Amino acid sequence: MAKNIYIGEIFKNEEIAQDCFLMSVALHSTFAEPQPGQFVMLRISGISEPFLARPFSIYSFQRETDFCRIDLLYQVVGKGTQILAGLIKGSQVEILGPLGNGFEISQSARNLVLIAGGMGAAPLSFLAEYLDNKVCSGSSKIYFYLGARNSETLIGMDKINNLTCTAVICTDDGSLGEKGLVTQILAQDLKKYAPDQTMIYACGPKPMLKELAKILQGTKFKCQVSLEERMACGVGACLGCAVEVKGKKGMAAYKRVCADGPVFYIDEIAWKKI
Amino acid sequence: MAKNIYIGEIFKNEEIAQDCFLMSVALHSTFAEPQPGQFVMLRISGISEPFLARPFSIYSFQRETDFCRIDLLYQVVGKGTQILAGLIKGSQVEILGPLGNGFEISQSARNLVLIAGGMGAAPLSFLAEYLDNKVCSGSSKIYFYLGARNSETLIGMDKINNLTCTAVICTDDGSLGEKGLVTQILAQDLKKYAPDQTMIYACGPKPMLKELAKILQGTKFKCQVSLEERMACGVGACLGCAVEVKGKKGMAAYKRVCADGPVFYIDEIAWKKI
Amino acid sequence: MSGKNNINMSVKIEKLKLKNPVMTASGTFGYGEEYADYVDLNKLGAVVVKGLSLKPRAGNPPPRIMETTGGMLNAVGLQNIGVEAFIAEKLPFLRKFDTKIIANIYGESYDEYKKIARKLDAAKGVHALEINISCPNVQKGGLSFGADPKTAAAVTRKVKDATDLPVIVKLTPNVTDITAIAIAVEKAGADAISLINTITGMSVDIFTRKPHLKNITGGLSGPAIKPVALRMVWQVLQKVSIPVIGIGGIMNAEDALEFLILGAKAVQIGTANFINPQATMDVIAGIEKFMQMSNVANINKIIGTFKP
Amino acid sequence: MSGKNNINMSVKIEKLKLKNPVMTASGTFGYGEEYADYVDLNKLGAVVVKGLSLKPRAGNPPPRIMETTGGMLNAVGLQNIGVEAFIAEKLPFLRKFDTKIIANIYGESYDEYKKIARKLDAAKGVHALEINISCPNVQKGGLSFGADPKTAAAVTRKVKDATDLPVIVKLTPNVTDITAIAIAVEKAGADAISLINTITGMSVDIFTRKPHLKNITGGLSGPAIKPVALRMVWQVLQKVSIPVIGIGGIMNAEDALEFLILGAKAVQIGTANFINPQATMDVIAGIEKFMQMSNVANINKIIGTFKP
Ligand SMILES: Cc1cc2nc3c(=O)[nH]c(=O)nc-3n(C[C@H](O)[C@H](O)[C@H](O)COP(=O)(O)OP(=O)(O)OC[C@H]3O[C@@H](n4cnc5c(N)ncnc54)[C@H](O)[C@@H]3O)c2cc1C
Ligand SMILES: Cc1cc2nc3c(=O)[nH]c(=O)nc-3n(C[C@H](O)[C@H](O)[C@H](O)COP(=O)(O)OP(=O)(O)OC[C@H]3O[C@@H](n4cnc5c(N)ncnc54)[C@H](O)[C@@H]3O)c2cc1C
Ligand SMILES: Cc1cc2nc3c(=O)[nH]c(=O)nc-3n(C[C@H](O)[C@H](O)[C@H](O)COP(=O)(O)O)c2cc1C
Ligand SMILES: Cc1cc2nc3c(=O)[nH]c(=O)nc-3n(C[C@H](O)[C@H](O)[C@H](O)COP(=O)(O)O)c2cc1C
Ligand code: FES
Ligand code: FES
Repeated sequence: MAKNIYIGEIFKNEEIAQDCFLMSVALHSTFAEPQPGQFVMLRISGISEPFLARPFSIYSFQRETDFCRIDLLYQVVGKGTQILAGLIKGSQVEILGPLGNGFEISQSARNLVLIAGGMGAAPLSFLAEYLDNKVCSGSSKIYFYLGARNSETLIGMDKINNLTCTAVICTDDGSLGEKGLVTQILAQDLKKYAPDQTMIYACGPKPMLKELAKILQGTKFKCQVSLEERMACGVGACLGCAVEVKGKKGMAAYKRVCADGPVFYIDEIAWKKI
Repeated sequence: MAKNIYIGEIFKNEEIAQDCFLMSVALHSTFAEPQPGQFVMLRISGISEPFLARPFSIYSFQRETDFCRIDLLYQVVGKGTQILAGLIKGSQVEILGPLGNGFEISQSARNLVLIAGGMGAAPLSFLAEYLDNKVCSGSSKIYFYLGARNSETLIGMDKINNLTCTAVICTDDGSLGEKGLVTQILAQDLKKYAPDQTMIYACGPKPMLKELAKILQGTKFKCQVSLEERMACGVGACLGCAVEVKGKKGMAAYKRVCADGPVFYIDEIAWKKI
Repeated sequence: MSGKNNINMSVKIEKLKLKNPVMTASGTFGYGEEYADYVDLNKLGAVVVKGLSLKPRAGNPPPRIMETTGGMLNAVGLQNIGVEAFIAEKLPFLRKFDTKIIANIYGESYDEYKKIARKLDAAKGVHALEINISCPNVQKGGLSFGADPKTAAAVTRKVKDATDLPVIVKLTPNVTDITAIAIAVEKAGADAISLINTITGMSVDIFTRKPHLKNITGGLSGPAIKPVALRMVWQVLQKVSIPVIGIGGIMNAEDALEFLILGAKAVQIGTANFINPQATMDVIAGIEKFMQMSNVANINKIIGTFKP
Repeated sequence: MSGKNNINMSVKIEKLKLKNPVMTASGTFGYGEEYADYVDLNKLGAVVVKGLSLKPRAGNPPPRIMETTGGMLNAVGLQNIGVEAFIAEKLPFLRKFDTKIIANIYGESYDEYKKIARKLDAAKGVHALEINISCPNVQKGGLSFGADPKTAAAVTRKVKDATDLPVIVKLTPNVTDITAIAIAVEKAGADAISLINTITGMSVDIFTRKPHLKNITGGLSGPAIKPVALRMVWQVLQKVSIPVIGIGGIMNAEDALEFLILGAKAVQIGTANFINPQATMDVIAGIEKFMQMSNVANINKIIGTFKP
């Protein structure tokens, strides 16, 4: 009974890359500390369109003296994000969260390998920051593979530049960093990492994660992926956000991305059905 | 094929009396010159709530060098006007108009008697201004009966003060002007006017107009009233805004407030059915 | 529209050839003249006029309309000037335009339907009839003709017998199994089916405790009903082989394309006209743009491309 | 709620006494626990849980939901953990609260309905059953039990025979004549009727040409359907004398009051929970405020005050 919807006030909503916006929202200071990989459900206050709240990963979180600030990175892909992009400073939004299970933080792995494609950079750069601040010691290291279509759509660099990590940038067209899909580049590097001393974290479009699953199949690498699915409630009640997992005896079985995820171990997911 | 929806920009939207707002909208200069009694259909651009446009009488119209300005006076009575009241400077609205048939301007009547209750002051003060500027000569005079619940809700005084007219203010509670309903005060004064030299113009809540119809019944006074009804199209196509008129042989007959009105001669309306 | 950029938007509803698949929906576009200042009627695929009855009808007492979330209720009560006044007073104006004129008709008995059809058949300038079977069947205790496959088929047959014009039967969505009605009217000789008419609804003023509509119930239209319209069009398309015209909640080209992709040969724009008098023009332009974007020159290459 | 300011909000659905008329709608509130962090379950009139089947069901493949204007489509496919797991794993948690627990059930055969009812009857802590008859009747070629007065009555009778708990029959709106179904289930012994379930709809992705839902069609819910729900509740209220529970598009207290004023004894809040997890609490508080404003101390003085 402690949880509630928070009314937030937008104090920044800027296009930081092509069709990609950074939204900063001020919230009451009772908003709970989010874990990397957790998300919020966001709606515009007072209007009925878009009707459902939209899920967004938390990109940054900051406690100020008498409020807290949450940053979201979002791409304009449809009606809801289009309307969001039009919101001006001072507009009010309703925020539910933090929701879902964030990434399991490995305290022991020496290699923390992060792979982000497109908007996957939002939760993963939050994770990288967290790992860098709270976990990494001399013995564990962060490797950040960041992919995008081209240099214009690449996001997350500003955060990465402030971290102690090895960043590998890839673009589909080679306009920045290596040319190629982030999964291809990772596949080439994979032998560098000892599976039992490595934790892989990934987020990105479905085809990328599917490819990653293929690459890791048969290996001993542990990998956590953050998934996306259309959502209504965000809290596990509507069963709308189903993802197929490997069921018993080949039977279909579904988990809820919002409440059982959004982070899953990659081998739990029935990739063939996706 | 000449007509179109105009996109207007709000440059003023202020509460000028209790729950009563003045909205000034800048429109492209091709917007046609409105006649007193005409109205516009107004919607907020880009959002689907409220769904239908709302009709509002034109309160003022001004041609500036490269745009024109339309003023509306509206009372917050429900969802649509509530949302309108929240619009800030710079918001865009869609305006269709000017629509409907305005007041028939009497060139001959010596007594131009205007009766407004509540928001009825919006079209009638536009009419008064028009009559004062374009019609009135030494021989015709304007008498403006303006009623409201109390001094806080009285509107239209600012315009009236600039006109050459005899203004009679009435409030239900006597907090300003005479105490009583505007129709009561008029009834007392009626004998002052010679029916064949008088044109009465009225707009206000239905009970007021109904009462007026009773007062004028059997007299020879000519009276035009501006009616209100819920509207969808505003152009005569949907038949949603029906008002019952006196039909042949007692049969029900309806006219469209938007296209056949909103101004009607008072004896045309089937007041008993309203 | 067609010709420009080699885009061909013309479609055929049996004998009826339309320059594009965008029509107005009955009751939302008056007799055409009400919107003639806003819309170039020549650019429309067809104008479907307000439902006509044998005799003029006064309609229902007000209030007749109410806004709902994403839609509106109406209880106009089929007010109209009657088929004769239509032919004498409205048709001459409509004949001047290079578009198809479709007369929407309804009756309270089989006989009335037949008589109206005969009159319109004899009049010059009407290209097709659309039969509204959502209205109460007075002979059958007020249940709508369209609620039962038998009465729906009977009306269709009567009208077919009375006219050589193409006959489009407009279905009501207020039924358990829309496909049963569709199959019945196809068998009875309908040249095409249009759907959906409004869904019956109501709303209550909690302060006065009265219904918002004097008639208590009314027909729900607008984007709120689009998902239901799409579903019914899809169900019917799987069961009949005559052309289907999609109606319900179409506000823009994207909405219209949903129906066309499912397989509707044409669409009708209703409530959207009230929100934007140029909705039909915007839909036509938007479909054309979509075709250019998708590199498709002929609209018939879009129609029925649904991949279920 | 009750007590404060002398406002009495308690209502009776036959034997079932509720502290207020506000329940959650099945499938939109999980098994209660999902919202227990947001809502004080003790304050609810009743919790209606996600539809339970005899065996666990995996449900439909994704995508399962899609937004529409003023509503949403869902094709969850009745995924649930099965009645036995419910009793073992979910009921103990729910029993801790001072509210009524209503189990929503559905089967694909009469026998399944009967078996589920028996199991729940034997379990402690369930106060009533709500039968979902919108699901396909496998024995009857997949048509829904609720689409035909005969099958609807038969299900009702089977369940009544299997339990002493009050039985609420939840009607599907996808029918020609809702009153025929309502009358049939009343005769068959239903203690109350709840309506409406979702209206079948669909939507199309014009870029991929695929349906937005993998299942193609889904159930439409939310404010878009409220006018239809109100109409059906009103129609049913004129024909039956057992209590009616209003469902469909209730987003706030005003919406709930529309149903209560018509004569519904209680309401269920569905899709609104997704938009605002505290929707039920806001509705309860809003009704109370309305009662204070209207100077009415007992909710039963609001119920049925409609002036048609
Ligand atoms: C846990 C989670 C975290 C997310 N984090 C981010 C983030 O940080 N930044 C960001 O830009 N986006 C994120 N998304 C995706 C984001 O929610 C969708 O892009 C957004 O809901 C689309 O809304 P729309 O109305 O603009 O698009 P719509 O018009 O609804 O749809 C446009 C397209 O986007 C797809 N889509 C819609 N909703 C989702 C969804 N929930 N997941 C995946 N695809 C969807 C549709 O299928 C369609 O192809 C996240 C999604 C989830 C589930
Ligand atoms: C030709 C015309 C000119 C008008 N001019 C003005 C004006 O200058 N200033 C002004 O404040 N109002 C004017 N109105 C009334 C105005 O249109 C309504 O107050 C407004 O539409 C209410 O919208 P809402 O969504 O806030 O109310 P709703 O929530 O829709 O309804 C609230 C209450 O207002 C009533 N109402 C709704 N629409 C109308 C309507 N069109 N006419 C009368 N009552 C209605 C409802 O029945 C209800 O009782 C005019 C109406 C017409 C037809
Ligand atoms: C005000 C109004 C009047 C209507 N009158 C008729 C009519 O006379 N005959 C008819 O067949 N349909 C009539 N309809 C139904 C529409 O033609 C159309 O089928 C329905 O509104 C759904 O489409 P929409 O959502 O685009 O409005 C009317 C609809 C409205 C809103
Ligand atoms: C995601 C979802 C799942 C649902 N599952 C069930 C169910 O299992 N059993 C049932 O009887 N109704 C189910 N319903 C229908 C609702 O209980 C309710 O009847 C309907 O949504 C209309 O109410 P609303 O507009 O308030 O949502 C479901 C609705 C939704 C949106
Ligand atoms: S979004 Fe409702 S269960 Fe996940
Ligand atoms: S508002 Fe449509 S006819 Fe008047």
